[in-house]
Amino acid sequence: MATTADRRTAATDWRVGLSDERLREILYLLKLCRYVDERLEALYRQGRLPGAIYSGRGQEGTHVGVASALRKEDSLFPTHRDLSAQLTKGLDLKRVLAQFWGRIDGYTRGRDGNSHIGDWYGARTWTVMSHLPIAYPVACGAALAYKRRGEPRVAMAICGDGATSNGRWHEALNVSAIYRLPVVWVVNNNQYAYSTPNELEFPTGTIAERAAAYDMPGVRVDAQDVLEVYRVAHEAVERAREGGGPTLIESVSLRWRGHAGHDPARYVPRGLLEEYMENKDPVRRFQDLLLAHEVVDQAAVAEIDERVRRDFEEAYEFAQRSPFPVGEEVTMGLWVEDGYWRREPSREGGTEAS
Amino acid sequence: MATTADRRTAATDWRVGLSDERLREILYLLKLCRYVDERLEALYRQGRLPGAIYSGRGQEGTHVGVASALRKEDSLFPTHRDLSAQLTKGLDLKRVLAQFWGRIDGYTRGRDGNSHIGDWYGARTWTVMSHLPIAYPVACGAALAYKRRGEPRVAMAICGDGATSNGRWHEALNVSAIYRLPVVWVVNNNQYAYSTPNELEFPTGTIAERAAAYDMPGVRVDAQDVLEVYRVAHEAVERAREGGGPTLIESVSLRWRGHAGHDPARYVPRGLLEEYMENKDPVRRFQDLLLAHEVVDQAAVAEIDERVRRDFEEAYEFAQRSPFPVGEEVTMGLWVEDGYWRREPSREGGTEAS
Amino acid sequence: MSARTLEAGAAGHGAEPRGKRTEAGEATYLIAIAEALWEEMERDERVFLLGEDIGVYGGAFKVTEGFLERFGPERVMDTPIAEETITGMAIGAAMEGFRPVAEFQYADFMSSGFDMITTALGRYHYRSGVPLPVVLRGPSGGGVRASSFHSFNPEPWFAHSPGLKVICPAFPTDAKGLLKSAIRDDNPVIFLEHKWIYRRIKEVVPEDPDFLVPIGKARVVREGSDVSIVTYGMLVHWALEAAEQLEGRGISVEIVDLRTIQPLDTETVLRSVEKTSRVLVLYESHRFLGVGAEVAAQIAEGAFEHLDAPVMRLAPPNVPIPFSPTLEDAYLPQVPDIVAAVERLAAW
Amino acid sequence: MSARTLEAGAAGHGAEPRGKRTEAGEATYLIAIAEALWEEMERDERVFLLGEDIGVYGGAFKVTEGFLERFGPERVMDTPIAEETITGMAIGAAMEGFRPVAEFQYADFMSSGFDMITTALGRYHYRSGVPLPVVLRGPSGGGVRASSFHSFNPEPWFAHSPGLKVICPAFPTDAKGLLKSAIRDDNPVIFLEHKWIYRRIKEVVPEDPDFLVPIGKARVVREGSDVSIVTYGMLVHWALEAAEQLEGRGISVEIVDLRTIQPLDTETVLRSVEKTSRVLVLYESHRFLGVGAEVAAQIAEGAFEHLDAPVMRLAPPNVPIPFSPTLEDAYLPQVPDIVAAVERLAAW
Ligand SMILES: Cc1ncc(C[n+]2csc(CCOP(=O)(O)OP(=O)(O)O)c2C)c(N)n1
Ligand SMILES: Cc1ncc(C[n+]2csc(CCOP(=O)(O)OP(=O)(O)O)c2C)c(N)n1
Ligand SMILES: [Mg+2]
Ligand SMILES: [Mg+2]
Repeated sequence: MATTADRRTAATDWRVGLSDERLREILYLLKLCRYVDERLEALYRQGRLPGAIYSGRGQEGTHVGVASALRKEDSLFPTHRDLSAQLTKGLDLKRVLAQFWGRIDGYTRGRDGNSHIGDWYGARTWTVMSHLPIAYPVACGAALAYKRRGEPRVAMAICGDGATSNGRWHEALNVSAIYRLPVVWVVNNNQYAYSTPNELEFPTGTIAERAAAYDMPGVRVDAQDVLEVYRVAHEAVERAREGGGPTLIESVSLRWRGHAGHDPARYVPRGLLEEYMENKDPVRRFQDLLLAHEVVDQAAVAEIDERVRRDFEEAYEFAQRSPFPVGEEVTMGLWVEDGYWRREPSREGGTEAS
Repeated sequence: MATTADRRTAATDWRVGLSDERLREILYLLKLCRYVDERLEALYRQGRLPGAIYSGRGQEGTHVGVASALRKEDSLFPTHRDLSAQLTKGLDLKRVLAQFWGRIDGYTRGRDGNSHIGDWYGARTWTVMSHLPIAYPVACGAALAYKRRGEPRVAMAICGDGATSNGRWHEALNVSAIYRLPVVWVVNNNQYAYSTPNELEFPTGTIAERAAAYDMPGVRVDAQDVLEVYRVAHEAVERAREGGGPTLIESVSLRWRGHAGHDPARYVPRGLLEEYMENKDPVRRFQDLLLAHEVVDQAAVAEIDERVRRDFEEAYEFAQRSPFPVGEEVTMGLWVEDGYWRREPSREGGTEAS
Repeated sequence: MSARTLEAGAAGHGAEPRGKRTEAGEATYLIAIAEALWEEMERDERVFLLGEDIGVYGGAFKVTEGFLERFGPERVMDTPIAEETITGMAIGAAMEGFRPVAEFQYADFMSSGFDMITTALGRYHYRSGVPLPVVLRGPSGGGVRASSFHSFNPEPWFAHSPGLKVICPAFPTDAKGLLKSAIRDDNPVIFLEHKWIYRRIKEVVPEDPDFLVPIGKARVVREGSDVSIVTYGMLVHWALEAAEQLEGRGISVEIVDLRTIQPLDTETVLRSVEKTSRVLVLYESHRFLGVGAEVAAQIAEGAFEHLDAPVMRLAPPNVPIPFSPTLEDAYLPQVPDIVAAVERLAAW
Repeated sequence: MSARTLEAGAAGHGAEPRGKRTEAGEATYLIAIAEALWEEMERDERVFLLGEDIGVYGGAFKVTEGFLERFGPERVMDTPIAEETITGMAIGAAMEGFRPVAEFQYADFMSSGFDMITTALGRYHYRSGVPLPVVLRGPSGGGVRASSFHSFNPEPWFAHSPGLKVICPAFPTDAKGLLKSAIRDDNPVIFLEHKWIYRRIKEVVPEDPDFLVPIGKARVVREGSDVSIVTYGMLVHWALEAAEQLEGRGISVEIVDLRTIQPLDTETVLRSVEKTSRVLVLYESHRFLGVGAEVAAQIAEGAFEHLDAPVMRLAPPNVPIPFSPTLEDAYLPQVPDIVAAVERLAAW
């Protein structure tokens, strides 16, 4: 199955309808996500970051591309790998890093770590759970709510290639098609599930072609081209918004790093990895594109780099200053009625009546 | 999607390679299954049969057709609806009825009732569990065993149309295709899952076309024609046996009766039901076919009817005479080491060292 | 009764559940449950139902008969056989402000949605602060010759799993009042209806649409002084029968109906044990790590100084629920077993 | 050591697990588990492994490192992320004479295969007479800052569900001997490996390929006379540390390591309580209906006349396991908590 990229080369509008400002914002996001990913890994290796990291490096084209196609009021149901999509959707990096360091100002108030994060009332993202792909059926429910109320809103869910072999994936796609729900299914096909390659996950050549089994459009897109991912996602999102039902998008990249911080990923063939890192880097590629079309110049790029660095440092400082949650409150916030989540975190790591 | 029946009209061999003897045996099985189904329902209505019944009436073309394509050493993983397939595969009607009446001579020794039955060491069938379609993934394991040992054996699993919306269905098909397992997936599409019609179960026009998502052949067959079902199943079974991997067969009929004994099935349109009962009866149709081709005459048919009645009466008497299991043994047979299942049932309903 | 409810009753032309009470105004447990659903749907349009065969068919046990006609297919949704996704949809809809009530055709099939129930539904709020007002209801329990896959008591699994309230009512009034409380609760609730009780137990059930029974409160359903029986669900009725017989033998039995399993009303249990000093914990889920294990452990720890006899448990063994009457009767604690256990305790 | 094992060792060129012992011949818990798998695969070719990333990668925790090279992809099968089907395949292969050992990447994901485990695997033999020699193994438990979805203790769910043996070893020798017994057992076994112990605890582990530890037997890992601690898994080690401290304060603690949760060795537990008359039930699964609820209930019933103090339980609350060190430490019973509880008991 050919990817959509082949088709768009013929298209006239290289910028797929996006203003200079939005294009620059996408460049910022791509670079921010890349930088956060690199810095977290470095800190992890230095033993300065507790818990786990799940690098999304090399897949920023997918993450920034699909999440950029959503409006603020749309919802996003991602997995462990999709921090970049959550950042794109609007997570506050300060609170993200506070979460990585287990602090009270993290989105889960220290109850969970790393990319098991979410911000329902702000960025409208699901607080990630490990069990794959557990958020897929939940996205059906959110989409059902939009449809029921006639709201022009869309739910988007992301999972990995490996998660498509799980029964929940089938159930969710099936139900979304039966009820014609306003939902967009994204599969971040980074070619591996941990060490398991695509061939051991599904028997077809592509994941996109499986959309036929759900009577919905299936699109395969090459994630080195963030604008192409955006275009495809935007089309799917707007179709869903207008009542056209669900779409399955398979966005293909390669996982540049191991599954998690400890995994050297020796099972990925060296040549494949080099090919992707050298020739299919979605960040570099997009930067070159904007330079070539003079949407940015070298000074603007340097400015973006500077902004990214500053944002990270500020967030890092914020996270380090944020207190740990107090142990005494460990049983609170289980039941809604105890009011834990309606109170604000205090500077001592507890919560106080607001 | 056209069913295969259209194709075979052009075929020359109406008997699809079966001898007169086998054809007569198929007629016997069709009539036996129909009769057992009718009698159990009558007894249930008279309050003389405890527990539940799940009528397979109208679907004998599917059940007898697919199970006839299996060899003795092949295994069958059916559901609640598929007693007729189990009878075809070789269950002893005596022990079947003993199971319906909760007796020690039932296959489950009174531990389960009705069509939640199976006979692994004899007819090589799975003891049915309710949870749908829980036997599908198990069939993968049996098929894996055949493949590993290089045995020319095949596992066949049956489930209903409704069960295809469950995640297990997807997982099992997916895995069978990845490992190219010798398995045949049968969907008894009787157009309803309890009261739920096909349109609320899956979004595609057919179930067979979903085989493409698993890169395996998918066939839709009209179950009013038992020989066509047999032919399709036989082809799939032999392909699997020869290492050609799995096949998905959708065999279409209509459930003539309610989901279970208490259900009047008012949700099935009258006209549809009449159409099936009057014009698409697999049993009558096959009998007419054999009469027309003079494989049987009216006397032979009467003889078969008599044999069916006799078999049922004998089995019924056997079941009524079989003792109830003794309550004292209720905790036995949970762990293999207590030896319960290695002992023979006694005439008092207990078990004794053999 | 509010004008709104009257109107709804009128609209239903007797098809609505209240029209199915007896002449004397009694409702079965099943009808009481239907009334609770109906009233809460009338009261709050965020409440909707989803599940297998609940619409056109009115549910396998006919709890939602007439609902489709009254509330339409958007609020009475027939779903595919996909319990993970039924639960998932309920979660997603709850996140967006709805109050879904999902029916499991049998509580047995809650195991088919287990991950979504225990991992997603139970653990989401604690980590995110997002309330999930979801009710999962289904017929549970044995005693009706329905064998292994239609008789299960899943309450221990869920009562152990964080973040889920678990309710097992024994009487029509409690069923109605607790289900209404469950629907109004902002937390996920597993609501287990005992199918043996459905059509067997009737009583005059309050009609006030704001009648509620609080979650987390046990009830002393029979006062007594010699031995306490702590139980719930179907076995409350069997214990009542045993208590009658024991009365005749001069043993006065107090019966505590837990009603809610999670959170458990430890206080009411301990108060009864402090009074009688002897306790039988009677339960229907398998003995090993069944509900009564927790109850017994709490009593052993909390009422130690008051006990004149060991905390005794009576419950089915940890084997699948068998079909044959002889086996199911041996599996479930019978009234004579209850009588015998209480006598042993009284004689301690 | 048999000739066969020697040969296997030779074939492995030190890559086989035994080659990973320390110079002194000590094996970690993780290596002991790997040895058990390796030896049983050498011994019985019906044994095979399946699971996610166990082949090329050698498993998320590297338990099966080197196995693919030795036993090939047919006996070390990498599977898709489909826990229902991993379990289902194990069942089907067992029905046809194999003895599958399935790895769950984390025991947390056993909930994703829950129906197949509790409904199919647990209840099949009782109804059909077909033995299912299946082992499901996975890393469980907390204490390693892995938060809610990588720290769970699923043993209460499975110990309650009929037909599953449940094993939670605390020491390398027990882990090896019990896993070998599990693989040779004709019943389904849930084998939970505590990830906190994996690389922390070492000992000299028997090399005899027929060394087995019997399933269903607890072990007194420390003799004492004042208070019994009944526990299992990681907390055995924490209890040992607490016992050392208590020794210094003049309190003699006996520690019973349950090792097997289902079937439970009631006898050994009761014998210890009869001796000390005071007992702390210490466990890592959530308190409410966690393993200790059953243990406490059994003690309350079986050792009533011997108790000089209430049966006390110490366990985490029923909330999801939190990530932050301050929270996880508050969640898990710490050594000082154990010390304090024992002191209270001793002073009763
Ligand atoms: C149900 C379930 N089983 C196992 C795991 C353990 N696990 C975490 S990530 C992962 C691989 C996921 O692969 P894929 O879906 O391709 O996503 P990726 O990590 O490549 O983005 C596995 C097996 C899990 N999270 N959930
Ligand atoms: C997981 C699960 N959910 C619900 C049920 C209850 N149930 C039993 S049969 C049935 C309908 C099955 O429909 P279908 O698969 O089409 O099979 P049929 O009965 O029509 O042969 C349902 C919902 C079940 N057995 N398993
Ligand atoms: Mg992947
Ligand atoms: Mg059907």
